[in-house]
Amino acid sequence: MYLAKVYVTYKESILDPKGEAVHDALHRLGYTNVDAVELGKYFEIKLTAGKQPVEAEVDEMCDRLLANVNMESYRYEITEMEA
Amino acid sequence: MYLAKVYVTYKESILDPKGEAVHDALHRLGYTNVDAVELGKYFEIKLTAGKQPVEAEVDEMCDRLLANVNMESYRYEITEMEA
Amino acid sequence: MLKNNELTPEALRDSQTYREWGLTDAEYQLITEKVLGRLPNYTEAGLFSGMWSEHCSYKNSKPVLKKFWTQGEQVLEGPGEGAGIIDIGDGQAVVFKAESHNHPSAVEPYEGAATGVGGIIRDIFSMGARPIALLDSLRFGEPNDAHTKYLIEQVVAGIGGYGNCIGIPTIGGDTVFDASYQKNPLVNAMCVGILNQADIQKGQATGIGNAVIYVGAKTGRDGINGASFASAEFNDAKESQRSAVQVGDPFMEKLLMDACLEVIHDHREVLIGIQDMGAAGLVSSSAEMASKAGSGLELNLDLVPQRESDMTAFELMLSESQERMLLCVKAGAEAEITQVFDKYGLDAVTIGKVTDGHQYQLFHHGNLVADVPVDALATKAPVYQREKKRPSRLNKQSHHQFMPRIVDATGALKKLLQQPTIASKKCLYETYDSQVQTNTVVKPGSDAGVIRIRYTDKALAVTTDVNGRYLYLNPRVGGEIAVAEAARNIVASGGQPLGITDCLNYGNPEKPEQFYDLDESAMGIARACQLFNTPVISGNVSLNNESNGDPIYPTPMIGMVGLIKHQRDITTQDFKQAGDAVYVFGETGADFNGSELQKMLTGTISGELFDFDLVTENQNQRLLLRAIQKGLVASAHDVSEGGLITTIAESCFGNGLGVNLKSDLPAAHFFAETQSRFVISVTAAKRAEFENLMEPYATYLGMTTADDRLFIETADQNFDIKVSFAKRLWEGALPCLLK
Amino acid sequence: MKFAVPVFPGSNCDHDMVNALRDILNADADLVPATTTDLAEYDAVILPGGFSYGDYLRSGAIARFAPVMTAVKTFAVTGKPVMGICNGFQILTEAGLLPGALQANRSAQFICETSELRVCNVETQFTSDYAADARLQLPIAHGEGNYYCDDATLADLQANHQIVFEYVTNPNGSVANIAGIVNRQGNVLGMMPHPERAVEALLGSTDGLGIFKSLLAHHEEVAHA
Ligand SMILES: Nc1ncnc2c1ncn2[C@@H]1O[C@H](COP(=O)(O)OP(=O)(O)O)[C@@H](O)[C@H]1O
Ligand SMILES: [Mg+2]
Repeated sequence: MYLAKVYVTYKESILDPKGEAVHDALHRLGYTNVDAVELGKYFEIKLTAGKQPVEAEVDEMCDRLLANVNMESYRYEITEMEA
Repeated sequence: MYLAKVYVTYKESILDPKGEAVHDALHRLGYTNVDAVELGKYFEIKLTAGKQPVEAEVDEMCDRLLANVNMESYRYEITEMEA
Repeated sequence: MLKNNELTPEALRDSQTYREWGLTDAEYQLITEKVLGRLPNYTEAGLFSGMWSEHCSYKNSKPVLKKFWTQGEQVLEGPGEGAGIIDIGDGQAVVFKAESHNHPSAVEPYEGAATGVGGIIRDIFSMGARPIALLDSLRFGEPNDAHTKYLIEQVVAGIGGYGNCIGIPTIGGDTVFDASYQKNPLVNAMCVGILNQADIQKGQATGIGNAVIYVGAKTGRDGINGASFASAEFNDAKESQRSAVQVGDPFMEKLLMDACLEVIHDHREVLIGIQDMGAAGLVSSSAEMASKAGSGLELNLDLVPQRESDMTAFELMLSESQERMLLCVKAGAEAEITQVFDKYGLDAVTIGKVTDGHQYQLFHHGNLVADVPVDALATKAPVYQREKKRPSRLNKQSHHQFMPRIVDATGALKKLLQQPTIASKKCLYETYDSQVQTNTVVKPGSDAGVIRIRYTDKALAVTTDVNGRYLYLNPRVGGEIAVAEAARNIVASGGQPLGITDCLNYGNPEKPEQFYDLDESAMGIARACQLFNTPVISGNVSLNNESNGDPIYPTPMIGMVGLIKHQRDITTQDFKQAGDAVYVFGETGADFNGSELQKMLTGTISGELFDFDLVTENQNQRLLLRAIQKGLVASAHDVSEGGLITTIAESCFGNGLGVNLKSDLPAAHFFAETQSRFVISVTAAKRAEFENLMEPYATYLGMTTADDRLFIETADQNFDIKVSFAKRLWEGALPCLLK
Repeated sequence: MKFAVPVFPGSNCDHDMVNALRDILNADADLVPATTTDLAEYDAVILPGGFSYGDYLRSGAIARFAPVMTAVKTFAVTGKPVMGICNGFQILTEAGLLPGALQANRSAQFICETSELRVCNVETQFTSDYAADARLQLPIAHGEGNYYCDDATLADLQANHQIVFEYVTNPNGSVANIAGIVNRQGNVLGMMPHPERAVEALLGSTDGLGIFKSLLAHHEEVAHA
């Protein structure tokens, strides 16, 4: 069994309204030392070995479904777990 | 300047409809080797030192705003960045 | 066989752990000695704790609810089922109910509000009705601290998140801010549905051998024993209470709704009963279905779809996982029904059957884990007649009318328009999809929301109202006013009031002064309902809304539905064109106690509540409805919080029209909150006929104009302000406060 | 003319669309399940609004893989009209039938209001019924309607007159005030506002009718050509 941790965030040039909203809320709570907030998605995917090497498979999932590469980028880490 | 990476996920017994939806979609796409998917939030927060040590401050932000500890758990990593 | 670390019956008795679940010693004894004649085991005691909670049994409020008027020839189904039903002619009926989700929303505002909406929707479609509208009635503390702002933002997002996704328009509600709700926000949701009378369903399980089918989401450990949680008082020290958080899944509920309605419409011959799983989940739905039908029931818990492993019988029965329903289906027709759910990708599993006798029996891992009389769970909870004592706050009350000194009328108006309770709520309700289903004629922002009934000439008007300040000053009169105000909104929209639902939000009923508030206001509501012929057909009780001993204002939310006979009668509050005559209908007095102005000027409310005459109210409403139905009225807006001046200003805002008015009242009286009044505009062509009909109750004030100016000459000074500027203040206040 | 309105699990404007087509425009319209694989019998396809698959990942991201979308792609290649409203627009961009993406509104909140639109291109089969530069009052109701594309794509859209509707007052942060675009061939339209909610005066506006009338007229023309 593998555990893939996938992080999806907006690309540099793209405005992140939800991150902005959190940034503003933190300021309202008095954390004025917070400079910037980005809010992305975090997936934890448990999977067994499939047809392809697990890296290739996770990469394909990201490309096809988990991220919209028009506006998001992704990265992932894969670790092997006890079954 | 610091960079805090915060990961917020649902606690064990809490329903995760988003993760379920992604899990089902991955299966429909043929990734039947995917066992479980959890979909959480991922924050990247840039901040300067505040009144308290930065760990304590990020911890407090998580408790107060970024996560609802009644149903979510969080963890974070903090690194120092070039200003 | 006991699993995990469940206590033995004896250990349960000795440790008194049942107290943590909300059962009192006396109730435990009653179960042991009278109901079972033996010690209940862990699971059984859990079943009783859920079913005997206030939320399920109404043990504290039943004597109060009895006072309500529930008759009326239009009533097809009164309180007792999932929701009440009222005849609207042509073989159709309207179904509605309201539900509170106050405690869950205080703990997790987004999901608490969202699951409140989800729950009330299930109540409606379980009756066989298609949900066509949602409303939400909200109470928060003053929006000046970060936590309150967070609550507002999240609650509103949760309501929108659920309603928008499932595709039911949110077309009304009310939002009030007051320090009394600071620690106990109120989140009440109402749902309205429509059905053909032939499709009316009941939540019952009859016919020995018939199948009990579980459908929808899997059961998890979320919200275990939430019913007793919702019935408990908040206390900062008891963090452990705060575990009952559920996450809603509106996508799942949409599928569930569509599938259930398909079963109801197309498989009528084999469907015996259907009920949603709300408070106290599986036990409540199944025990009520059996008890209502006079049947026994047997469930095999191993068959219950489960999200987590190793769940105990206690957990399975008391989980409040959302988006689940229970069906009773003719034996042999199970496959026919499960096929429908299959098509929607939903779990549908036969988990038990109707049995001979009256026992409620649960099997788990091959063992009989509970065996109790079904009525004992569903109907035999003890009922408490609580002690009632007139609160000292009322005894100490001043008999004087508050007399404001207004030196700058326009300045006072500017300030008033920015009070959070008066200010426009647009920034909140514009996050709700109010138009999906394409039936919405009047969106939020006028007196009542209006939806047409497709393929007929009829429409429904819906509203929620209550002013807790009035109830605080006089619970009985305040209760009357709550119903009157709701009716006023319906009538101003062109509708004939049909009936009400309610959420009774109060403090701890075991405190005699708070029980007084509950009981007195119920009497006020009952009297008003009878007079207006608007029976109470459903509702919900939320007690213990207090933190560290401080209760909220008594707040019985009234949700009212009215029938608009012809779509041409649909009326909104906006002035329509320049040159129309403006009238105030109803007498204006110096009624300032409990008013928004008193609060604005003194920071608080006090004094005896002004006189209120239900008969006058009723007469005025009937007369206005006649005028509307005769086609004489261009716009109508009821006068409520903020008085006449607020009503006039709001009527100007919709179409950006001005007014040029003159009155012999002093300027201060324009802020008075005398009841039973409306601001009406009438086209030049209809003036004579209108005045004929309304004389002597309507007073001509002047004309609407095309100028950007609200001008009123009063007995002492003038109101004079640009409409566009006033509107900016009124619309900008909340967004600014919430920043 | 026969319309297909694909229904994804979670679609919620599907009935509204069919009601508008049947009751107001007297057109033939079928709801077709997301499992449909063949749309050949239809003259136009309209992907309705809603929250397909809950929109739990990204709007339209999961719907894009439903079997009916393969049929929609085949259908689009034939040059027949395909239209996506709201969630339908999101699905079309996710499926690559239209460029760009729809992102969370700038306010980070859902917004439901009447928006004023300008018709920027009346030369399409969706807009020929409107006068050049016409102003329309159309309802919007979305949380993720903020149109995004990169500069090169925008330049392309402009050069090819693919921007069909723009907001007069930008409600959501869309690039270049974009409310609706067509593909390069001009037979696939995506728009965030809801024309099916603006076909009856009783409900506030009839400005959406023009889109359906344009399609019906175009169909007549092609049939008689
Ligand atoms: N305040 C009230 N006024 C009128 N009817 C009420 C009130 N509270 C509860 N009821 C009625 O009692 C019945 C049981 O209520 P409840 O347990 O809340 O329903 P459900 O099981 O659907 O959640 C319903 O028919 C409801 O309408
Ligand atoms: Mg009103």
